[in-house]
Amino acid sequence: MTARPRLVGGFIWGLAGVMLIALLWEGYKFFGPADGLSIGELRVLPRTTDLAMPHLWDMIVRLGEPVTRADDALPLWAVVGLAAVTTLGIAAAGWLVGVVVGVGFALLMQRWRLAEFGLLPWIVISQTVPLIAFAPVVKSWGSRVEIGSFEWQDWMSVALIASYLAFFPITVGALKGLQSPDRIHVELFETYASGYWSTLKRLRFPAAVPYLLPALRLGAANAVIGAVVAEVSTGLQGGIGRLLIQFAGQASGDPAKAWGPIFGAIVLGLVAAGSVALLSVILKDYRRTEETA
Amino acid sequence: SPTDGGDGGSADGLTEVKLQLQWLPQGQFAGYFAAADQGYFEEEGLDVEIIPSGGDIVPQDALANGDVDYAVAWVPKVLGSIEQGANLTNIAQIFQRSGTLQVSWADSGIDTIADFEGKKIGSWGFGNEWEIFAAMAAEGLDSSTVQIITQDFNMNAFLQGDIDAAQAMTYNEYAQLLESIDPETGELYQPEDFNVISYEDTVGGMLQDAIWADSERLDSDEAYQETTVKFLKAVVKGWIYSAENPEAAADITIGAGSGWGPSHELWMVNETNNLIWPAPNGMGVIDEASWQRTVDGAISAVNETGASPITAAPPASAWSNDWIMKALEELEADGVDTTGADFSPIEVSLLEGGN
Amino acid sequence: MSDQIPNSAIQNDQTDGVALAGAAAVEVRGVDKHFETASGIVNALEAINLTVAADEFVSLIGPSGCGKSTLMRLIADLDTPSAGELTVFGKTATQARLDQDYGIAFQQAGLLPWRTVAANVALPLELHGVASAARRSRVAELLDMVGLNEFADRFPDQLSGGMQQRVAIARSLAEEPRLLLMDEPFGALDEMTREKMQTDLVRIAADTGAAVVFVTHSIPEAVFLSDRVVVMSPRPGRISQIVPMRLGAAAGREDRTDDLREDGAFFEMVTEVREALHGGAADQPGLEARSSRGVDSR
Amino acid sequence: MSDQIPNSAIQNDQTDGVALAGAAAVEVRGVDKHFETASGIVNALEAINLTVAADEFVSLIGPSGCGKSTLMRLIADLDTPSAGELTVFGKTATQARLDQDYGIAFQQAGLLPWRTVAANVALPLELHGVASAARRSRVAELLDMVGLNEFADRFPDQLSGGMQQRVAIARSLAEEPRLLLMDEPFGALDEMTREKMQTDLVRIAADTGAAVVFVTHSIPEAVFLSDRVVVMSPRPGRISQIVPMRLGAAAGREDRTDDLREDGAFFEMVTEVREALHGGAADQPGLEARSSRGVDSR
Amino acid sequence: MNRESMNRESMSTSTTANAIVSPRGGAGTSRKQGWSPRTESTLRIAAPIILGLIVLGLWQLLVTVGGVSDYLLPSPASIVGELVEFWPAVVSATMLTGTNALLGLLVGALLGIVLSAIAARWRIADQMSAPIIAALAVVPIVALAPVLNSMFGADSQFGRQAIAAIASFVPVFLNTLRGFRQTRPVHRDLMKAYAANSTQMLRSLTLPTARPFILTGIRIASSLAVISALVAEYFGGPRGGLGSLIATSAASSAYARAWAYVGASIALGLLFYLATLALERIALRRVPAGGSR
Ligand SMILES: Nc1ncnc2c1ncn2[C@@H]1O[C@H](COP(=O)(O)OP(=O)(O)OP(=O)(O)O)[C@@H](O)[C@H]1O
Ligand SMILES: Nc1ncnc2c1ncn2[C@@H]1O[C@H](COP(=O)(O)OP(=O)(O)OP(=O)(O)O)[C@@H](O)[C@H]1O
Ligand SMILES: Cc1ncc(C[n+]2csc(CCO)c2C)c(N)n1
Ligand SMILES: [Mg+2]
Ligand SMILES: [Mg+2]
Repeated sequence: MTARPRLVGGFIWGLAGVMLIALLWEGYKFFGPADGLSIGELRVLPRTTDLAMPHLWDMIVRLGEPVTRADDALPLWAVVGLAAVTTLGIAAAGWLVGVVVGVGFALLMQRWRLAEFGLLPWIVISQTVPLIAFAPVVKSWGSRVEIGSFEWQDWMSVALIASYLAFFPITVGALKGLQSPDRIHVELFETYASGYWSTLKRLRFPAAVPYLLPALRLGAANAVIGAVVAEVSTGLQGGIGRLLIQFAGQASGDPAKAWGPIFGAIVLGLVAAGSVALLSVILKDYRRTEETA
Repeated sequence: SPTDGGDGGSADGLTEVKLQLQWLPQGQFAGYFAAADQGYFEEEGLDVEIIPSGGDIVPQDALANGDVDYAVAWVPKVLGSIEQGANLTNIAQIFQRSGTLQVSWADSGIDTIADFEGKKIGSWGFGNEWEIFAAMAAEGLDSSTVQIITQDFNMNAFLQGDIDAAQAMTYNEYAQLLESIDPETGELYQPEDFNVISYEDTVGGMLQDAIWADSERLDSDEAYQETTVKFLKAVVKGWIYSAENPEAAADITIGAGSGWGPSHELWMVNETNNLIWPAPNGMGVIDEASWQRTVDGAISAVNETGASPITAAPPASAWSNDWIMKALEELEADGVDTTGADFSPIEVSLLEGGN
Repeated sequence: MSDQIPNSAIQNDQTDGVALAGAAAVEVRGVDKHFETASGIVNALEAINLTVAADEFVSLIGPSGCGKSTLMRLIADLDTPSAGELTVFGKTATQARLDQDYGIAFQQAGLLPWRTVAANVALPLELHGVASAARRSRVAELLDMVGLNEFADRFPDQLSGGMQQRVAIARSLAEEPRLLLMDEPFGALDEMTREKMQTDLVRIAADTGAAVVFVTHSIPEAVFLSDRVVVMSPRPGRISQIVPMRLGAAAGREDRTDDLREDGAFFEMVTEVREALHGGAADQPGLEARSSRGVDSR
Repeated sequence: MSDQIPNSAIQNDQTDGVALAGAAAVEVRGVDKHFETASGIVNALEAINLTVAADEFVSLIGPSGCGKSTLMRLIADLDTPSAGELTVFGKTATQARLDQDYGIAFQQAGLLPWRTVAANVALPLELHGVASAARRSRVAELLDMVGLNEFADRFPDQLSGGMQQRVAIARSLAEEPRLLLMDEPFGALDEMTREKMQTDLVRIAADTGAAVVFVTHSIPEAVFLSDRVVVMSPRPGRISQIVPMRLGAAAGREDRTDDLREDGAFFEMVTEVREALHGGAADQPGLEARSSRGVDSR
Repeated sequence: MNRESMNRESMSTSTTANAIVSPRGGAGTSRKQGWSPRTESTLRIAAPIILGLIVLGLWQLLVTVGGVSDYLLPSPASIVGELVEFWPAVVSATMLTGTNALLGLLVGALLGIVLSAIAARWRIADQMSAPIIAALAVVPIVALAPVLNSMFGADSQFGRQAIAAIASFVPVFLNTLRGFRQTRPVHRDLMKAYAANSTQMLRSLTLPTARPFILTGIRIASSLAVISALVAEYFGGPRGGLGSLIATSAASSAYARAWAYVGASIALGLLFYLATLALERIALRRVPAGGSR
């Protein structure tokens, strides 16, 4: 078996999996009780009304229809697509900031263990702070930044918040990666009297690649999630987060419409994570692991 | 800081002003968008940037922090901020009446606030709940006698029976109900299907959309004072435009980024007009009795953690009719009717989904 | 003539006819090494005295944990002695490391998996600023020497263990060091590959005239390769005996071919080292629990 | 008398005086084994004929990749032959596995890290429903045999490599198998520990009277342990020679003590196996790139 | 490891995991930074505490001496004041959100383990679930919250628990799946040689091998569960949890009170994290570094 048929097989089975979920959705919607199934007070199976679970075909048809009855309204899919592209751009900016900050922290902590001891627990704790609690603070503080002709834009607040979620896996992955060279390799470089930067360039960074790639991918998914949440939180226009609340608000009268941005958000996340996966194709030689004979 | 408010100027000689809304662009704010669209701000020499907010942006904080020059916010929420130390003044009470409803099913038997007892009562939270607690307090109920449920962005929780009485704005969520299909008839819901309690008719009714300014700058900054009057003049003209041209105003807000469908948007503009017009004292003038009712309600309202928006009456600086009066005088001098004496709402028919 | 020597005595250290050209390659005088661990202080080495002449091949042998690797790491300046003196070509170990006076190879080849064979061999040259053209020709020469020039563009994971180890040896020779330090370089190879590598190493050492300090667990390997075999005993790590190899006609390095392995003198020396080892070793080397996982450097 | 035999001939297979008690422990007749891999078909074994008598100790030796492990795995029914016949105590390999007729040990001890030493040894007993009291006493007995009863409650990571390997051997003996299969069980140990373990194994095999099939890379090890040494050659894997051990007085298992290692007859047999090995082996065993990482079963 | 599992692995949060569990000193770090083991363990605890105290001190100083208004940036002292004043509300809100998070974590982890066992057993199940898992890994909670509220009812805690369960499910599933694939060939051969049946195989080999991975997944899931349950409260449902109280306090500019609730949510997240970390440490005690090799 070569890789290609297996990949195709995987794709087909993946499609089958999605179909199965679709079938389950419609099947349950058909057979399930309208008010769902409750055990005591707790509803454990969902309602099957069109309000709670619109038909899949309604969702798909809705995507093709104009977003509102206004004359110049674009189809829903186009509106979602445009918003997704906007959010992707913001998330990409947040991801880049996350990479810089994450790798920076990792370098600091790799270089000085005291920094690792002092910082790492706080970096873990930082991720237990609900984003929503400080989104307005970021926006407010950001709006006061004005350096020369540079003026803080609202999307930058969103990108910054996105970077807050993105930097964490990158920090941890990069730190682990930078610490990953075998002692034998570190000592080899020592015997070559190689300096810090030279060792960093020729040993630690290459060795960190297998750890960095999944971390970067996780960071990308997190950046998208962070961007969407921050858009909702700060009310930034133009992105998928805005559409999410906008259309959720219309879900009573137009239940299928609310699913448009949800699908958009999923595709967006997959595209973001997938583009980072391309990196691993470029860097495949760095993913070779040492084979002990 | 970008908050020029009178001292800075843009390239074309206009004064830059930032106005913070309290939600996404929509018909609720039609007057401001109309003033911008119709050039009223520019006529006054202002270049106004209208900033929408989202789920977690507190408009009065954006103002207190100096991020913006003016903010639109509900009075009880800002009273809370003032007690926390914000230095803000209500310079124009745009909405003369509360637009909050508590909607229940026609057959639910919930006709008055007293009927809330033991029920599941919906509210959005985020400070929108104080009217409920104030009205309940007047009936001798406290938060422990009901179950408060946070509503999300739509009315599904109510439609599906998760809550007995839902909070709804006349201009928005109530319309959402009337745009939804009744699965039993296959047609849209009708007003007869619902019982509606309007907080305006209760002790809990509170003042809502008002324009707030920075008290210190109002005191000491002459340019800001001048800008304030100019700004209010344009705003009043904007709302007059909205009253006279609701269809055009609805189109303007849609153009400004409101994502609602045309019928919902028009309903929203129309119902918002209903909260503003007619304004016998003059548009934007703060009615002292209503103010007092709001303050009393805010003191009496207690939520489930025991917190109140305010514990004592706000300082006198919390409101001032000086600026709006000045603006109205200047407008009247130009022959503008600022009371909306001949205002009459239009008839809007809602379509499915508000589209 | 493998006489038991007191640990402090090193008289017979230089008696076996090796001409000293200038400073000795390695000179160890009264070296101790202690490690502080969570469970107390470990005396890894005590009172070590050893001189390795400039073109001598010396093997260190002894049970696990007797301090062979530690001693090698001290010479390479990867660790510093707790007491005593240690010089390499008359300089401090640190200076010798900075001057790149030695090449080193470990039990694991330790190739960088993301570099091709050629790039791995080129690594030390690259780090020391050798121009790219010179680097290329030197790498070709080295790969020739270890018989791997066809594999220059392969990655380490495409090679067998023996081939990886040859790349590591080529790398350790890249800068023509006058001293080679090798810590069980053939430990992971199978017997036949190992014999082949031993033969190659003897040839390479003869060609380059470098001194070699070679750690091994295998008696035949030590006997086959060395001019002298240093037998160590553990807890604390000491030199219990130094056995000079007397392999008759096949004593010269160039004469150490595979035939030597079936020679009577060879078996005699094997027996002699075996006895030295058993005489000085703890009786149940396998029976001691490892103190800590982390410290085993293999 | 290590005559080159044609691959198909097995006449001298049973000529060295080993009495056959009932069925042979292992009987391999014309067995082939091919593996299908991404890069084509690998002929791991071809035309293998081998009989191991019920109390015989047979070693398999040969260069890396010649199919030693594969042959052992076929006997253990961990893989099935592509052609030919294979019986264990007269039954099919599968039946023998289900009947637990053999015990097995690998190069890696393969202990379960989350079980104590005692629980590791008890594993096969537990899986086969031996009652807990019986299990405890059997485990104690086995740990006694390998000299580890003090360590019953330790976890594998607290033991040295040699001790881990002893636990694995105790485990392989747990159900008193009549056949022991061992694939380089001492490959990862240092020379001294290894010698000790060899001596122990000879004793244990003698005590239990089990047949042993033992894979190794080490010629002295094969010679020291075995009644016969099966020398294999690669590509395709074949038996190139079977060398019976003639160790004079020390031929009985109980006589194989450490002294044997310094015996002339011992060195003679080592040389003989060495020559058999070199006669049949490819000339540059280390020089072939590994076809694929995945297939290396070590 | 095949291609798919490689992708899986990279998508999982396991890199995050291990760096924190086993902060490495030995390998990858030069011996020249050596501290004695005692100094090291002291520093490991002292460093983060000292850093935290310094930051807290600076913050307080900024507010009391630096002239930043308490309205813009509540001082630690005023936050503690609110914490004391609203202590009963803090406790009950923490209990409520904590219960939701715990239930979500338990259910999500259980589902993750069971489904990954199925995916590990049947390749087809693995391939079919792949796109769904990938989608779940990137979907922002904000997108799902309104939909789940509609499906399961806004009057129960179920929506929040479901969100916490989904958030926990993903890392547990991915890590467990990886764990199930870690059984070493030598162990599998051994079990086959013992003619072990599939139940014995699962109980004696597969599960114990996967255990550290499962626990790593649960640890990563733990703080995610808390944050998800909390953020979900922003999007409807019964009041009284930390999320709705943070929102309400912030909306009335009671920032000191909001940060008191945020503090409680950090403590809750940390409690979950440390509890699962302790569980993991206990289980990892006997497995050589790097899980099973
Ligand atoms: N960094 C260290 N910290 C603490 N103890 C150490 C350290 N390095 C080595 N030791 C201890 O020093 C002693 C000698 O170790 P060393 O590695 O030199 O032995 P060795 O002879 O090379 O053994 P082997 O044959 O197993 O490689 C051992 O007891 C070991 O546990
Ligand atoms: N599962 C497998 N799939 C494909 N090829 C295999 C497989 N197992 C073994 N081989 C191939 O079969 C041949 C014999 O392998 P085997 O492992 O039996 O050799 P060996 O003699 O045990 O070698 P070593 O001494 O290195 O352990 C080798 O070429 C190997 O690559
Ligand atoms: C997260 C969230 N916050 C507030 C509201 C409701 N809301 C937004 S603006 C406004 C004033 C009048 O429109 C009200 C009541 C909501 N639906 N969701
Ligand atoms: Mg060593
Ligand atoms: Mg093998």
